[in-house]
Amino acid sequence: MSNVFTIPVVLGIIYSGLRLATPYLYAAIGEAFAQNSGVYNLGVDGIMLMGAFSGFYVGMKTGNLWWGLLAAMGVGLLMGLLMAVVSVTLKAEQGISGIGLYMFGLGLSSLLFKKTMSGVESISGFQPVRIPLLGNIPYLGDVLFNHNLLVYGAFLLVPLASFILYKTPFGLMIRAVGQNPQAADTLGINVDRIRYITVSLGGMLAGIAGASLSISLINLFQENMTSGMGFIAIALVYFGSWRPLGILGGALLFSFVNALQLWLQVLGVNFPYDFAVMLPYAMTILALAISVRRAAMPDALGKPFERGEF
Amino acid sequence: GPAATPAPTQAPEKPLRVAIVMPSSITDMAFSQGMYEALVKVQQEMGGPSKMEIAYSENMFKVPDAAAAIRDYASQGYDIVIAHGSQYGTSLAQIAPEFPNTTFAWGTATDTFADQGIKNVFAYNPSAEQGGYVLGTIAALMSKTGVLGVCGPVEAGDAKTYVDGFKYGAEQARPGVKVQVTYTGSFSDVSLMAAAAETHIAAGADMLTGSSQSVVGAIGVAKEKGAKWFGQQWDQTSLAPDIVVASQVYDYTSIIKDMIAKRKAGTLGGVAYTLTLANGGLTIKYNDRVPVPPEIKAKADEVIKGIIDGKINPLP
Amino acid sequence: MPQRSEIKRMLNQVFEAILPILAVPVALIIGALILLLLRANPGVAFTALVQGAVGSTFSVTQTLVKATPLLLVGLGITIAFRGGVINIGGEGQIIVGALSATALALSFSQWPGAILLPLCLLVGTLSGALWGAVPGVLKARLGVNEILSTIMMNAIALQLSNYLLRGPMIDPAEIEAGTRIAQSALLPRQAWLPRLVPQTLLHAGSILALVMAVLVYIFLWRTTIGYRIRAVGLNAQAARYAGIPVPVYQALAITLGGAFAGLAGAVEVMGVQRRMLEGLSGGYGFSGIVAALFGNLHPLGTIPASVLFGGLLVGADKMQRAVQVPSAFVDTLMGLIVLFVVSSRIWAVRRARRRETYE
Amino acid sequence: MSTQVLGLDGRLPTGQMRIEEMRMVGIVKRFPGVLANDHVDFDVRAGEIHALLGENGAGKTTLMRQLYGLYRPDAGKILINGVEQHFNSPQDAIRAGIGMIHQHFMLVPSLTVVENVALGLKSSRGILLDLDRVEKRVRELSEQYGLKVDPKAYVWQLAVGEQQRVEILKALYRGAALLILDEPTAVLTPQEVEDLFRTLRQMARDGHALIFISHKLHEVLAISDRVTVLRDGRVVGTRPTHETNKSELAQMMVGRPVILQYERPPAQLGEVRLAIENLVVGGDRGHDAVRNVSLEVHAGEIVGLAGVSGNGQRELAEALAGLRPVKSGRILLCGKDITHEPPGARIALGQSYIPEERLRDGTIKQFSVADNLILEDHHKPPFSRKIFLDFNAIREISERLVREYNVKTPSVDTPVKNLSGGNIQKLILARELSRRPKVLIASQPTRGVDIGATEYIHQRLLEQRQAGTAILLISEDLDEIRALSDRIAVIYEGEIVGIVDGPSATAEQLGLMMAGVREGGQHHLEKIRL
Ligand SMILES: Nc1ncnc2c1ncn2[C@@H]1O[C@H](COP(=O)(O)OP(=O)(O)OP(=O)(O)O)[C@@H](O)[C@H]1O
Ligand SMILES: Nc1ncnc2c1ncn2[C@@H]1O[C@H](COP(=O)(O)OP(=O)(O)OP(=O)(O)O)[C@@H](O)[C@H]1O
Ligand SMILES: [Mg+2]
Ligand SMILES: [Mg+2]
Repeated sequence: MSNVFTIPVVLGIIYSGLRLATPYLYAAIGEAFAQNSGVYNLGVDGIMLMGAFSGFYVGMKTGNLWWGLLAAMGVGLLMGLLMAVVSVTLKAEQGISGIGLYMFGLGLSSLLFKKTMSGVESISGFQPVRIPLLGNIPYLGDVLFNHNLLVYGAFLLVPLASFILYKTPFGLMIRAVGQNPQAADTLGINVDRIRYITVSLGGMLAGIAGASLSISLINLFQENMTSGMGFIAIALVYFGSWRPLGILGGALLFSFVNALQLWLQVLGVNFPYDFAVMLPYAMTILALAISVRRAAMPDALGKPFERGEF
Repeated sequence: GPAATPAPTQAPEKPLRVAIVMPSSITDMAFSQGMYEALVKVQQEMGGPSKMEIAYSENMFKVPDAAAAIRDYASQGYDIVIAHGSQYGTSLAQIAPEFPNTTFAWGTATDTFADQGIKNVFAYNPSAEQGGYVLGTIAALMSKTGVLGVCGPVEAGDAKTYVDGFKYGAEQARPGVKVQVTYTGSFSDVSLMAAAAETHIAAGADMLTGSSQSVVGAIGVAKEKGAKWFGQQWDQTSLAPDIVVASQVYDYTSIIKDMIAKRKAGTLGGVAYTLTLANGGLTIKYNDRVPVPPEIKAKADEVIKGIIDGKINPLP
Repeated sequence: MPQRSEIKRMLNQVFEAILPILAVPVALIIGALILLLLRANPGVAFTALVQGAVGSTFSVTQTLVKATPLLLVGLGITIAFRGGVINIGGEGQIIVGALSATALALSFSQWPGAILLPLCLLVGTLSGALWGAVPGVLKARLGVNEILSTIMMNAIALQLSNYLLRGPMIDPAEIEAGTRIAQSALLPRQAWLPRLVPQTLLHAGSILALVMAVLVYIFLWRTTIGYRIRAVGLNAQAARYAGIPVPVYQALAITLGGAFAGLAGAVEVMGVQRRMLEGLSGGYGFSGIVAALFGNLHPLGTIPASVLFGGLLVGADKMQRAVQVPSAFVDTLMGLIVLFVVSSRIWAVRRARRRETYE
Repeated sequence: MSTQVLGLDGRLPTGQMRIEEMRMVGIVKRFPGVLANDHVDFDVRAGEIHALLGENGAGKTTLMRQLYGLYRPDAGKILINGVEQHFNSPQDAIRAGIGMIHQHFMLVPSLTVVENVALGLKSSRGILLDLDRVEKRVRELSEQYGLKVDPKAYVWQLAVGEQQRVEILKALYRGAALLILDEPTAVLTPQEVEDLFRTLRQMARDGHALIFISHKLHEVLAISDRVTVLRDGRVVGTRPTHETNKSELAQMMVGRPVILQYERPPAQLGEVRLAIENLVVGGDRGHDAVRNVSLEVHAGEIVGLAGVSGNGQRELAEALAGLRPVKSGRILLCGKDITHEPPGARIALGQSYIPEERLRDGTIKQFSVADNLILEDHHKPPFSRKIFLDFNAIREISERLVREYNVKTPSVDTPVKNLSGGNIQKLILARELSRRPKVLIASQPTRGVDIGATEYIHQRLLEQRQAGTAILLISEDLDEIRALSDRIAVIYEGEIVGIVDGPSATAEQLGLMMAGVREGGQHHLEKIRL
């Protein structure tokens, strides 16, 4: 199999990899905001499903994808808000409330789908936009600069999130609240409010992640169409040590390996495909195991904040 | 068999009660929807809910839940209880003897448990390789690039037999054709299925097919990239009317009607149905909007005939 | 006097324990509203729910059948969480436990049950433990986050199972019949866990799970190893200072967690399905987490929690049939119940605190 | 309320309005089971340093947290310049000109100094951080008040003294006119204390109002203008500092006379129990924190390790406990080479360790008193048989220890988190000493502990010495070191600069060594000692 890495294959891997990475990026970066402020939300997958449904449904009914996207954002935001109420105000155990939210989102999205639509339908999603000049670069122009807006958006989100987290007072507050909420509190920062904002923002981005499937990449809605992507997105946050750039690395690794394994199958490389399918998962563990890094986990992750608990 | 003709003069007859337990959803555009819609169709033919009542339990992928549902329907007096999932077999073998007056149907399977002395179970099984062979033939002949892509979920069940038939048919129709097969390892991973289709297309495939509810992802990609699609299990034309060439459709109506008739005649089970092209359980549905060149269509008809006659064995 | 205050204290504790359960009706009310929107009759629906869970001998056994894997997985989750590690790998651990028990039973189908049956349970447990040990050791030695690795291990186990069930372990009858369903052959009879009530699925695994719950309680609170696991979970730093090798005990906690999930898998195969097939883990790896947390991460609390949760799941299925609402309604309702119950904890905590203040 | 206007226009050098007078009247604060503040009256004026004294749990921190808006009083009021205040959050208090240096530092270790200061403030550049501008101002302030710190360093890289300066800078930056310092000296070295005092005095001169909490009487006498003593949540009395003395204050705090001098029989030296040979240990910042240290501790002696904080004591202690890898050199415990053994092995050989961070490292706060008492020996008889814990034995022994070591707790089943700091320290002491250790390493055993408990702990350590234990006492409190040690080793920049005889060592001599024989060390120390 010496001819595996030919130019078309590499280009194909890049193209598919970028598309596969798109929903993960939105969801994982959203989750990174929440986690950096100390809240982990295991309900991402449920929010993605709700986002996927509402984006699709509204997009289809209005005939305007932007309304669909807006609806997905709004629904994601509301679900994030729900998570915030439960985990921040009511101080519920975050792991369990996240799982509750996941089940709720999984169920409700299917329920709404069943009640509003007669079956799976497809729409025409966001169309590829070729970026002037860059899009004309031979070979690379096609695979890098001829995607639809939501794909570009996912990658632009990475520097934007980095900027917010590391260059703005708001980002500083987020990180402080996640590392030492008591300290932030004594400086008059409203810990709960920051967490509300990040968890809702995380929900909104998870909503977009879902919409990226239903109105930009696959252009239809089907029950449980994320099939656990939200959980992988959470794993990517850990993989990326809570930094947008790290998450980008993780999402690309995961997606490129996934694209690669499909290519291996297409090219007829002779080994059981099950092991090919395992590759991205195994690689992700392996990559973490061999890269020695300082634990960057926010100290207060998962701990509800209560004033006076010193 | 013909549908039971209702006796017009008699007092209001109690409707026939049919229940079905399915592992996925009634809108999966594949395995479960096929059976559910067949029931609905039979219901309409029989004259609506007043003549035939349908109850269903979907997404019963946990076998104990399904077993409970099957038992529950039987004890509620449903006449026919369909266990639409091969994984339900073991449970069904235990439940069926307890309800000797209920008709059970189990598929996809070939065993009616007759050897265990059970008399009230029908079995049904699609010979998916037959339609696979036909569609493989058409795809191979229509392909400009000579490369076909198959998007499989997990290499098992009718997904496997379909793929094997498709591949074999293609290779027989056009020696030298390249059939690329991928599996995503999941019945539900739409996104990976889409990537699989992308990969096939990037590797030169212009004709795609696949199986399971997750192929909707692949169909979306095919539509975007202008590749042609061949459907399996369910007519997938509605999803992408411009690219679906033909679909192998599982048509359970005839076996449902036959089971109803047999029940009326006092036979509650013991027959193992096979859905084939010959008995109309499998049909090839063309999409008028994507015309197949006449010579290829002719070739397909020839192949269908060969399979029906037993001259062509759709599996190598 | 001391007697009376003692009783009052106990009553208070009981009240606080059941307070979260009072949240269930609130969730049901919202569920009822959704039902109305779906044009289903909530009265009929909820009657069916209760009937489905406890309405007949069969439904009671069904609830218990469901509670069994929830309890076993929940016990494993309890140990892991008590040791400060988050095990999301239940699904994968169940699968490998079930796979290996099946493989063993099929390979040595001529062995007598007295040997084969316990051995299958043991091997299932051990392979689950192994599947848990991988993230455990990765965390202990290399600091790989266990949330990440257990999620990944789930996917790997799933593919492993896919591979084995369509290839090496597939039921020869499936190949013969050409149906090629990905499932193993039926286990030999002597590897079946006996049924407790004829004509039901209730099997001896339920008793095993109860025994295990007591053993886990004893283990966590009465043994030195359990003490160490709890110490590590509550304050790893202090445990380290006290000479407890923290990574070892973290790895042990997640390994034991895997062991119980593996056992759940073996029990599910040997007691319910009697063959390995796809989807056997059925989400118990996740719902077991919920059961464990409902049970306050206490082995004995997990018993009623898993029965409650199992009953809700079984009853909800019945409800689906009774009013013919999509199965998705069940997920929605479960999600609501989890959210409400977990949110209601705060009132119990606040109450306890107020009491302390004014007593 | 008369507010006398001092200074030019009632402004501080930072430009902030002065707080001429702050009064707390009749403050009541309840916690579950505790009346933490019982009608407390307290006031402070501009230009004044008012000290607040009291045993552990007397209610000092609680009172101040109300002033800082962290808790709301159950009753009573807070007046600033005669105007009643209603603080709902620290934000309100900060706006009113109040700053607080908390007993446990409130810094985010993963952020830099400047980021910590800028945290929560409006940026002059809108949505962009204006760290350059903050840094400039931080430099100005640190110049003005003599608070030396590298604005670009990460907080985790800083020594405690520096961290505290960051805390003060944070408060000043926010324009604190009234600064509360809750046990600011507990973790400081004499040098750092002296620097801090210089800063505080200057702030007072400039018109700040200061509240100073400490357990160290000599510090209170040195720095404050007035002293208020709390006991069990009530005010015992307020005195002008120059009218009171150590023993009066001690008596007010504890309710009984306190011995401040210990009887110490001559040491009965036994064999070498702990031998440290040419030890090199790495620090967190990649440098060698302990450099070529050699030291022996005999049975029946207390060796004090004195030094300014951040000179390798912590790393040395952790290496001895087996918590930090050794780069080179050896550690012998009772003759056995344990250099690379894990903590468990050392504990098994008879080493006990009292960690510096008692809440974090010494106890499991959710565990009960009894469970904490068996933390190290739970796997051995009498606490367990085979792998099973023996609850009767555990209860019996715990109850005895609680009695013997005077740990104030409702029962042995009470979670440790409900105990006060001093009692937690006694509990750790009970655990470590009751094991009859061959070697005891005690790291800052009385830090933050009130004088009653300190006295108690000292007595116990001396008893242990009599019983033949080899004790290494690591402390930054020179009083403590001198009162207890038979020999004193002084550590400076990771090296032992000298070992002197304990009883005859003078503060001056030690001070010079601790300063690495720097110019002026003697002078500084004298000033603090009074
Ligand atoms: N958040 C809280 N919840 C419950 N009880 C508390 C809380 N904070 C303080 N207490 C109790 O209030 C009392 C006063 O505590 P406080 O912290 O004010 O004491 P302190 O004088 O600062 O002691 P120390 O000298 O140890 O710092 C103690 O009995 C303590 O147990
Ligand atoms: N949630 C709480 N419940 C009960 N008591 C508490 C709580 N939080 C703090 N306390 C008590 O408040 C008091 C003050 O706490 P703090 O952390 O200031 O300890 P401390 O006694 O001052 O010891 P140190 O100064 O050595 O840290 C302690 O007695 C502690 O036990
Ligand atoms: Mg205090
Ligand atoms: Mg204190």
